[in-house]
Amino acid sequence: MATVRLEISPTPAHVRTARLVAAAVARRSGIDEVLLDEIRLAVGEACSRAVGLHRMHSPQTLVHVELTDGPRFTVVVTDAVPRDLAPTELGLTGAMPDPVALVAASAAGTGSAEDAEIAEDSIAAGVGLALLAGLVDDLDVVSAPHGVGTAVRMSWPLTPPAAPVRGAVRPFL
Amino acid sequence: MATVRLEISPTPAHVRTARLVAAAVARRSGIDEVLLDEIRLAVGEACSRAVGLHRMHSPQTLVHVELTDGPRFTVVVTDAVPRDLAPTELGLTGAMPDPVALVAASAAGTGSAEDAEIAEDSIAAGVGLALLAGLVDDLDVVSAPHGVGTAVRMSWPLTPPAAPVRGAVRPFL
Amino acid sequence: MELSLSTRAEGDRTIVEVGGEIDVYTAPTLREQLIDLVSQGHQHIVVDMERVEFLDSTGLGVLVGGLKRVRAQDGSLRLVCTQERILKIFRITGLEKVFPIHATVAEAVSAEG
Amino acid sequence: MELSLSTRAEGDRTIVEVGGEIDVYTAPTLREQLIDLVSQGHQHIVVDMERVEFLDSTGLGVLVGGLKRVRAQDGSLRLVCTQERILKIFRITGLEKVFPIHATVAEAVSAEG
Ligand SMILES: Nc1ncnc2c1ncn2[C@@H]1O[C@H](COP(=O)(O)OP(=O)(O)O)[C@@H](O)[C@H]1O
Ligand SMILES: Nc1ncnc2c1ncn2[C@@H]1O[C@H](COP(=O)(O)OP(=O)(O)O)[C@@H](O)[C@H]1O
Repeated sequence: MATVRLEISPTPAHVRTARLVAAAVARRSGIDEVLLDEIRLAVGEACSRAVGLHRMHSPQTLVHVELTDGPRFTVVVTDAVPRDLAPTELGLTGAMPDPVALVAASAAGTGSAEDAEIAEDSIAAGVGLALLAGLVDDLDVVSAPHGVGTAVRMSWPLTPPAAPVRGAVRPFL
Repeated sequence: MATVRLEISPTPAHVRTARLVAAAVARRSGIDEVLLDEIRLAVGEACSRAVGLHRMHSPQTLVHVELTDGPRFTVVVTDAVPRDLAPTELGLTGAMPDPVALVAASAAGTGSAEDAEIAEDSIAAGVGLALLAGLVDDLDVVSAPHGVGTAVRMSWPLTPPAAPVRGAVRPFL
Repeated sequence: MELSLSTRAEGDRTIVEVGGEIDVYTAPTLREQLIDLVSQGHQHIVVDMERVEFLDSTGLGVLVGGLKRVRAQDGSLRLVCTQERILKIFRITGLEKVFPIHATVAEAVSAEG
Repeated sequence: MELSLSTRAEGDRTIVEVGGEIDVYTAPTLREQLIDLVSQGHQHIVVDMERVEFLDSTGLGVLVGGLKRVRAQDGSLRLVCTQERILKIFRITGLEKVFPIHATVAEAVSAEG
C-alpha cells in the first residue's frame, strides 16, 4: 500500500501538479486506463475548489492531497478553510445544480466585465461540483480529520492486484 | 513563492513520482530548460538514496521532498533514518569516490549472484553521490530540521523573474 | 499541454480553433480571446474543440461566459466537438442543453443564427 | 517512459538495444537481461544506448555489474552512445574510464576483444 502525499500552495498551476501526480500514481498503481481521464478531471476539480477557497480565505496555507493505492485507489483533497466560510456539503447531497438555471440566473447583474467574470466563476464552481458528483461513484465530503477545513475523498477500484514492487534496494549507502 | 511538498512511501516507483513533480514544478517556475535534465537526475538521486535508507531502516515512514520556486528553485529531500545508520556526510565533503577503484574493489567477494547484486548496489550508491556532487553547484547536506534524519538541499537559479500568476480565482464556491 | 488558440473568419462567422488543455490555468487566456473577439464585433463564434485534450469546469465557465457575451449582442456561440471524452463532460454537467454542439465546422458555420 | 530491451546477434557479439529510462525502477529488468545473456554464454555484449532517455546511478550500477560478469568470463561489454546528456553522466562519475564507449554499433562490433 504505497502512499503519496502532496501539499500545494494555492495556485492554478499547482492544480496541474496535482492532476499530473494523480495520473502518474494511478497509472503506476495498475488502474484501468479508461479511468485515468476521470481521475485527472475529478482530482483537478476537487483541487480547483480547494485552491479557490484558499486564495480567498487562506492564501498562505497549503492544500493537501493524499493518494493511496490499495485496496482502492483513493485520493483525498483537504482544504484548510473554516467550514463556515466554505460550503461544506458542496451541493453534493441535495439535487444537482441545474446548469441551464445557473446560466440563466447568472445573466442578472449590471453586465460589467467584472460581473461577467464573477458569473463565469460561480458557474465554474457549480459545474465543478456537478462534475465531481457525476464522475465519481465513491465520493465523500467530510470534516478535515485534523483541524478546520473539508476533505473531499474519492476512490476508484483497482482491478488487477497491485503491481509487484519493482526496482532496486540499496543495502549500502 | 509557490511551494509544493511531496511525501512518498519508499518505493522505486515513487522516486519517479518525485522526478516527475520536480520537472513539472521546475518547468512551471520558468527555469532554464537546459537545467531540467540536471534537476530530474539530481532529485532522483537524492530520492533513491533516501528511499534505499528507508527501505532498510524505516519502511513505514515517508520520504519528504519540498520544492520552492523563489528566489531560487530549491528542492530539499529529507529522510527519517537516524544519522548513525545513514552516512551523514554522503561522501560529499571528502574526496570524490573513485569509480575505477570502486569497480575494482567490488570485484572481491565469492562471486555469487547475491554478491554481484550487492556490489552493483554499493557502486550505484557511490555513483549516486558522485552525480549529486558533480551536478549540483549549490548542494547542502544537513540534519533534518525536525527530528532524526538528513536533509539534502539543492538549488538552481531562476533566470527570468518568476512567471506571473495565471489562472482563475473563484470568488463563489 | 498548453492551450493553443487560432482564429479565422468564414463569412460572418469567426472560428476559434482551440487545442491543448482548457483548465483552471489556461482558461483566462481563452476568456481574453473571446472578450476581444466580441468587443471587436465578432458576434457569431464557432469554437472548434476537436483538438482539445482536457476541459475542466473553469474552461466550461469561460465558454458559458462567451455564450452570454455573444447573446448580449444577438450573436451566437457554437461548439464543434466529436470527442467522446469531451462530449461526456457536457453531458454530465447538463451543458449540452446550453450549447449547440456540431460534428464539423462546416455544419456549425451553416447553422442558422 | 518505460524501459525497452531488444537483443540480436552480430557474429560473436550480442547487441542489446536499450530504450527509455534506465533508473531505480527499471534497472532490475536490465540486470536480469544481462545475467540471462551471460549465463547463456553470450560473453561479448554491446549495449546500444542511443535510445536511452534517462540514466541514473542504479542503471550505471547495473551496467558495471554486467561488465564484471562478462569479464569474469573473459568477455567484453561495450557501450554505444553519442547522446551528450548521457555521455555527461559517464564523465561526471568517471565511468567513462571503465567502459569502452563507441559512436556506432558497427564500431563497437569491430573493436578488438
Ligand atoms: N507545472 C506543472 N504542474 C503540473 N502539471 C503540469 C505542469 N506542467 C505541465 N503539466 C501537465 O503535464 C502534462 C504535460 O505538460 P507540458 O508542460 O505541456 O509538458 P510536455 O508537453 O513537455 O510533456 C499536461 O497534462 C500538463 O497539465
Ligand atoms: N508513477 C509514476 N510516477 C512518477 N513518474 C512517472 C510515473 N509513471 C511515469 N512517470 C514518469 O513520467 C514520464 C512518462 O511516463 P509514462 O508512464 O511512460 O507515461 P507516458 O509515456 O504515457 O507519458 C517518465 O519520465 C516517467 O518516469
